[in-house]
Amino acid sequence: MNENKVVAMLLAGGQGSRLKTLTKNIAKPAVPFGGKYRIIDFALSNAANSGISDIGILTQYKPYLLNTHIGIGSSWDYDRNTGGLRVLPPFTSEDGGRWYTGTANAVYENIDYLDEVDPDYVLILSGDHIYKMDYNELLNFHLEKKADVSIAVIEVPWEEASRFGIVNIDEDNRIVEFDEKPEVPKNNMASMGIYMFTWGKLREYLILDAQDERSKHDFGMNVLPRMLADNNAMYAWNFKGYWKDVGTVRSYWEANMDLLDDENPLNIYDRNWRIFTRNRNLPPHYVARESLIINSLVNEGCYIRGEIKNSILFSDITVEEGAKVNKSVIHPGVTIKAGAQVNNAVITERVVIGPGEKIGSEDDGKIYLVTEDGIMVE
Amino acid sequence: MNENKVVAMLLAGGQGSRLKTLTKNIAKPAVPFGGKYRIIDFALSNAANSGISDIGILTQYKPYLLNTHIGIGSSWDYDRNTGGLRVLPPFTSEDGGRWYTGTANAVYENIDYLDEVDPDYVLILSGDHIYKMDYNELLNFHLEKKADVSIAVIEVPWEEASRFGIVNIDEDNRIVEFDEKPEVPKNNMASMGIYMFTWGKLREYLILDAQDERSKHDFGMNVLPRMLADNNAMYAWNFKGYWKDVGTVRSYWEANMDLLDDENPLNIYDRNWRIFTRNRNLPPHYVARESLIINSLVNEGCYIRGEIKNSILFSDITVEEGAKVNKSVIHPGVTIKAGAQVNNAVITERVVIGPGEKIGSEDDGKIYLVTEDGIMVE
Amino acid sequence: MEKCIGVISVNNSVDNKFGSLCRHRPPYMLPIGGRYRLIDFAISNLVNHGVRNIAIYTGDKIRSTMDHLGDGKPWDLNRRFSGLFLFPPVYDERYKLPYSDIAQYHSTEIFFEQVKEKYVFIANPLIIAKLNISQAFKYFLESGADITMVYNKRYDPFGEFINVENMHIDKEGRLIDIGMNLGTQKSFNHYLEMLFMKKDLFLEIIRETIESGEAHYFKEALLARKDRYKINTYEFKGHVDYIRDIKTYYEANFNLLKKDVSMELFFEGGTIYTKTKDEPSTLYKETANVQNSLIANGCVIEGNVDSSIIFRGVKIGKNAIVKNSILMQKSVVEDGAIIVNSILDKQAKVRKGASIAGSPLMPYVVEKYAEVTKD
Amino acid sequence: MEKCIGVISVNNSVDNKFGSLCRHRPPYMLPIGGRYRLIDFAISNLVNHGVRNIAIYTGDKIRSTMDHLGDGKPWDLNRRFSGLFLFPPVYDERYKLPYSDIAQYHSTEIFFEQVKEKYVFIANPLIIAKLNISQAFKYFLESGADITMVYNKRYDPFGEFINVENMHIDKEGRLIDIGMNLGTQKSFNHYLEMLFMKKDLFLEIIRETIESGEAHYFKEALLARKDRYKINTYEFKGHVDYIRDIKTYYEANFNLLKKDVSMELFFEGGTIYTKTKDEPSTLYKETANVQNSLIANGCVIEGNVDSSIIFRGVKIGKNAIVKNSILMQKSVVEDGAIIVNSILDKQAKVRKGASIAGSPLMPYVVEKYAEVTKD
Repeated sequence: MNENKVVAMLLAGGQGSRLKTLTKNIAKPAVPFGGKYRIIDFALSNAANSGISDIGILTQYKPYLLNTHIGIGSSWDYDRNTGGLRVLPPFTSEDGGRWYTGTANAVYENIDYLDEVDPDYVLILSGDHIYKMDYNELLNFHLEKKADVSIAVIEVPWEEASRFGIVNIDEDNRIVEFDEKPEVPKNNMASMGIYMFTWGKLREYLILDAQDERSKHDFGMNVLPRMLADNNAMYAWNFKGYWKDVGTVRSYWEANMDLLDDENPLNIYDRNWRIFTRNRNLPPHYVARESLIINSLVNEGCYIRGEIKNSILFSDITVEEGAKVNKSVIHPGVTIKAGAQVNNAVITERVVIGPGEKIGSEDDGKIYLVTEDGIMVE
Repeated sequence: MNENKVVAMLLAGGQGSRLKTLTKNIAKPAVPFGGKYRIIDFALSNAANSGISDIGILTQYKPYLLNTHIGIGSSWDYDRNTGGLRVLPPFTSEDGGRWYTGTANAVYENIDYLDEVDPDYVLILSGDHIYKMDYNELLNFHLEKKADVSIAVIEVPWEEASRFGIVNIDEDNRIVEFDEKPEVPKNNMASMGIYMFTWGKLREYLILDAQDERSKHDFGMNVLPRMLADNNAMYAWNFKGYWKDVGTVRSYWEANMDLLDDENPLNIYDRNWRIFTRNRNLPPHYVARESLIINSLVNEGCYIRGEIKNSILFSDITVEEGAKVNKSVIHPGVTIKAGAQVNNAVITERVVIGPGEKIGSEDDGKIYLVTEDGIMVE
Repeated sequence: MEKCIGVISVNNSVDNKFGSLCRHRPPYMLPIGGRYRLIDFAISNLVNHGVRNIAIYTGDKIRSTMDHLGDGKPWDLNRRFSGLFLFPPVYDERYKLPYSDIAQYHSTEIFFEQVKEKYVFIANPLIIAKLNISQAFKYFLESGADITMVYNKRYDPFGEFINVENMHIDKEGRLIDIGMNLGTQKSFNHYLEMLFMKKDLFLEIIRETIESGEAHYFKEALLARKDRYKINTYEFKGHVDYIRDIKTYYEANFNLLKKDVSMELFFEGGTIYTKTKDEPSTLYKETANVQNSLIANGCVIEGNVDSSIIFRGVKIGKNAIVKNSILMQKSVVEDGAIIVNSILDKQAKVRKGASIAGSPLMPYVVEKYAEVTKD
Repeated sequence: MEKCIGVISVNNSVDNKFGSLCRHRPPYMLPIGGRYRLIDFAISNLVNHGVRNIAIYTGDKIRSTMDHLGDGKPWDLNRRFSGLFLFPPVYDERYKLPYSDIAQYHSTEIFFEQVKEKYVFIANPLIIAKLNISQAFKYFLESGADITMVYNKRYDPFGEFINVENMHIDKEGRLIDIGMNLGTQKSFNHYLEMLFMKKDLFLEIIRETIESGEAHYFKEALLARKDRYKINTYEFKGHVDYIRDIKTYYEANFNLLKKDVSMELFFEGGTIYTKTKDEPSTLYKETANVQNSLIANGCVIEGNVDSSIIFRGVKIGKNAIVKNSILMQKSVVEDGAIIVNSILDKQAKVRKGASIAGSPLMPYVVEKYAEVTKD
C-alpha cells in the first residue's frame, strides 16, 4: 500500500518580529490563538487530519516552548513507533555547525531525514498560518497535473495583492511567472507558502541551490524561480477558504475576532476536522451568579464573575466581580481584578490587570498589547 | 510525593573521533554495542531503571541516527505526557545562534528546561560509557553527605591512573583535589564523568562559568575546580562494578569481547536491570544444519550456515556455508559470503564480505575495522 | 509511593440503584463534573501521589471501561513494565463464590507476586475523597500497623448518610469494629473503604480464606481477623462524596459548584486527568445567560443556564431554560425547551419547546441517545 | 486501505482441542515461531496494508489478550481516534443466542456506524495466510461484487485437511456453496474465512438476522443469501496454516523452519509485530550444538538442539537434548534432560536428567509453570 507517500516539512523556525513582544520568548508558531490553540496547531492538525504520517518540524528560534507544546506529538497522534513526528533542529557535522540560513536550506540540511523516510512527495508547510486545508486535495491536483511542484494559492483583495508573492498562471493553471510584491499586480492569486514537490525534483533543486553561493536559500526567492527558469511543470492550486497570515498584532487580534463572527468560514467545531492541541487537563470553567458572558469564547479552568463581551478567553483566567472585558484576547493564566476594564486588548500570559485598572478604549480603533513589560499600542 | 526530584542531563553530543570511521556518520553514543544495543542505551536504561522520570539529552554532532534510535523514547518508557525525555539541541535566540561550546555550556544553555522541570538535583551523565549503575545509590550518598556535588569515581589500575582525571579525597570521601591526568598519581580513583549536583548550586556555578570569558565551559576543567576553590561540599562516591569508556577501536572490541567472559560483571541477562533498546521486530535467528555456534552472542534476524566462534553478531546478519567468524564484532545487516574468514574484526553495518575473502588474522594481535570505505588496522 | 500498588475494586452491590444510567456502564464510569468519570478521581489521586502500578477489578459491562481507560495514557500509566492493569472478572468454578472479590484477587495472585511493590492501597472508586495518600502512607508505615483504614468524621444531623459503614475506633485509634450507620447518632465515623496493608499479608489472608472457605468478601475476612492484626485508622478531613444511587450522584455533581469543593477536588494536591476530546472553547452567543454553572468545552450556548453541570459538546438553544440539571456529553436542548431537576445522558435530545422536570430527590433521567419531544 | 476496517473474529468451536495449552488463553493467543502469538500475524498483516481500525471480538479468557494487545502499541494502533478496539463478549438475554457472532456484532452496531470506513474485512486469526490485502481489496472493489471471499487451492492427497471448509466456485469465480472437506478428492478449495464486504451490507445482514431470528452465525446468514448478492472469490496462493488442534499447532511451528515459509511469513510484504521484551542476544556457550532451529533472544544454550523452536529466555543445560520440540518463553531444560516431540509451555521446567517424549501426532505437553523431574 502506501502509494503516494507524502512527508510534510513544517517550517517553524521563524521569529515573527512584527508580532513584537508577543514573540519575545517564543517562536511565532507557538503564539496562542483562538482561545485554546497555538498557531502551529492548525498546520499540524491539517497534516494529521490529512493522514500524513511523517512530519518533520524544522525549528531554530527559541524552540523551548514550542518543544514543550509539541512534546512527543501525542496530541496530534504523531507519537508512533515508525514514522510520526520528528523535530529537526540545526546540528553539527565534521565541518562544524550550520544554522539554517533560509527555508530551502533548512530542508536541504535534512536531506538525510527525507532520504530515510523515502517519500514520493514532499509537502512544505509553514507553521504560522491560520487555516484548515485537506492536503490530499493539493496532492490529487499535483498528481492530475503530473506536476513537479504545485503551489497553493489564494485569491486576495486586489488592493492588497501588492503585499503578496503573486503567481501568474496560464489557462491550465500552469505557473508562468512569479511576481514578488508587484507594484502593478497582473493577478490577485497569492502564494500561501504551501508547496507540494515531487521528491526527486525537490532533491535535485535543493542540491543545486545549496551549491549556488549567491542564493539566499529561500523557496520563494530562489528555488522556485530557478525551477521555473528550467521550465519544470509548476502549477497553482486554487485554495478556497479561510487563510490568515497573522503577521502583525492587529491582524492577530482580527483573526481571533473572526472566530466570533457567525459567518466565519473557519469552523473550529467541525468534528471531522478537529484542531488538536496540547491538553492541560483543567476542569470546566465556572460562571458565577451576576456574571454575563455574551458573544465570546471561554476555555477550561476559567473562573468568571464579571462581564465578558465579544472576547476570546484562553484557559485558567480569573475575572473578578465588576470587571468588564470587551473585544479582547486574553491569554492563559491572566487575572483581571475587580472593577478593571479591558477594551480592544491582547493580554499575554499570566499578566495581572489590577483592581479598577483601565486598558484600552472602546472607540479609538487601536489595539493594545499588554505584556509583563508594559503596554504597546498599535 | 516526588521528594528529591532528580533530572538527568545526558551529554550525547560527542564525536568520538578516536573511534575512527565507526563514528563517521554517527555520534559516538549511537555506535552499536553488545550484539543488540547502542552505547547510549546503557546510560538511558540506567536512568530509566533508577526511576528518573525527566531526562534531557544534549545533542549536537550528527544527531540524526541518534534521534532515530531514541524516537519518542518509548523503548525506555520515556514517552510520557508529563516529563519524560527531551532532546535538547542547540538553538537560536535574539542574539543569534550558539553552539554548545563545552559540557557545562550545553547544560547552561538549557537552564530554561531545568527551571521548568524544577528539580532538587541534577544528574550529569555521559552517553558514551558502558556500565550499569543505580543512580539512587549516588543520590543517597549525596543526601547523606549533604553534598553540593557528588562525583562517581572508580578504581582504575595504578598503571593506567595517569590517563584519567584523578580525584583525591580525605578520609570522609570529601574531595580535596582534582588531578587531571597526573604524571605521578596520588590515587587511583578516576572520575567517571557522572555528577550529582544540588540544583541551586549547579545553577549558580553555571552562571558564574558562563560569565567567565577564559573558561572552556567544561565540567571537569572549569566548573568543578571552581567549586572546589570556593570550598563547596564535594564528595566522591566509590562505584564498584564494570565500567568502560570505549574510546578506541581496540577498547571497543575488548568491551564487546568482555560480554563473552563468564566472569564478566556486566550481566545483561539481569531482568531487574534490563538494558532497553529500540526494537526492530525481527524474527528469531535461524541456525541451519551443519553450522556451529559456540561462545558467541547472536541476535534476532540472523541466518547462520557457517561457523561462529567467540563473536558478537548483531541483528539481520547472513553467514553463508563454510564461512568462519572468530573473535569478531559483526554489526547489523552484514553479509559474510560462503567460505569467507573473519578474525579479530569489527565489521560495520551492511558491509558485505565477499566469497572466500579473508579479513584479519588469528594471531597478529591486531584489530581490523571494516567499513564501506575499506579496512583499517589498529 | 513506588512501594505501594493501587488496587481499585468495585463494589457491585449498588449497580441497580442508578436505573438507566448504569444500563451500559458500571457505576464508577458515571460522568461527573462536566468532563470526568467517577473513577478518574481515584486513579488521578493515586498517580499524583506517585503510585506507578494500579490494578482495577473492572466488574462487568467493561466495554465502556476499556474505551475510557484504554492503556491509561491520560494518566501516563501506559508504561512498559508497570502502569494500569485491568482485570475483568474471571469465572472459575473451583471458587465457592467465583465473582467475590476474594476469588478475583486470588485469580491474580501471580500478578501481585511479580510486582515489586511491598504494600497495597485498596480503594473504592465510588467514594470521592482527595486523600493525601503520601501522608496517610507515611502514617501507616511509621505507626507500624499491619493495616491502616481511612475514615471521615461525619456530622450528619439530617441522616443523609444512612446505611453507610460506621467505624468504631478506640481511644488509641485502633479499629474496634465496623457496622452500619442507622442515623441514631448525629456524628459517626464513616469508613471510606480505603486501606493500606502489606502485600504479603494481603496475599496471606486471601490464601487463608480460599483454603478455609470462611469468607467470600475481603472486608469480612479482615474483620474476622481484627484482633489478630494491628489495625489502626487514619482520619481524612476533606470533602467526601459517596455515590451510591441517583440522588447521591446528582448531589455530588452540584457539590462541585461550591468554590471550596471544586478548589479541593480540581486544584489542591494535583490535577484530575481524564481522556481528552479536543473540543474547542465554549461559544456564548448574544442571547446566552449563564449563572452559577460549570461549563465544559465545546458547547454552544444561546439560552439560559442556572445551577447546572454542562458536559462537553452540549448545545443549548435560544430561550431554552436549564436549571439544576446535569447535561451529559453532546446532549442537545433545542430552542425554548425547559429542563429542571433533570439528567440528560449522553447525546440525549430535548426537542423544541418540550419540557421535563424531576425533583431534587429523584431527578428525571433521559436515557442515552433518547429524544424528548413536545408531547 | 483506509476505507476498510479489519474485523478479527474468533471461532470458539475449537477451544477444547488444545488441551492444557488453552486452559488460560484463547487459541489465538497461542505462542508461535519463537516470539509471536497467533493473532500477531492477522493484526500485523492488516496494519502493513494500511488498515487503521481493527476490531477484535475477543471471546473469553481475555486477561492474556488484554496483557498482550493492550492498547496496540506494538502495531502503532494506539491512536487517538482509531486503532485497536477490543470487544469482550457481552451477554444480553434479548438475543436468541447471546454469544453468537451475530449477537456480538449487533451489540457493537454503533461502533460500526461511527467509524468512517465504508468496507469491512473479516478474518479468522487461527488461519495464517499472508494475504496481500491491498491487492485482494482492489480486486473486490473492481469486480463490483457485494462480497469477496478468499480461498486457497489445496492439493491434499494425504487428507491433512479433513473437516475444513470446502468452497465450491463456478467458472466465473462466483460462490456456489461452502461445504465440509471429507477428503474424497485430492484437491479442493479451502475457504480461508476471510472476506470483504460493504459495511452497510454487513450491518444490514446483521439487523435482518437479529429481526428474523433465522441464523445465529454470520456465515450461515451469508450462505442463506448467496443468491441474493453477488459473491465472488479471490485465490490466495501462498502458504497456509490452519491451527485447529494441537497437531496443527505443532506443525505450523515447524513449517517456520522451512526457508521459503519463514521468508514469506517474516519478511515478504511486511514485518510481523509483537510485544517486545528487551531480551539480550542469545548466548551460545562452549558446549552448544544447534541444528535446524529457530532461536529467539535471551536464551542461554549449553546443550544440543535439533529441529526445534526456542522462545525467548529459554535455558538449555549441558548435555541436554532437545529435538522436534517447542520450548516456550522462559522454560528451562536442565543438564542432561531429554526432550523429544514435546511442547513446554511458559516457564515449564524439565529437571536434571529427566526425559520426556511424545509423538509427532500427539506431542507431549508440559503445562505452564509445571515441572518434570527424573521420577
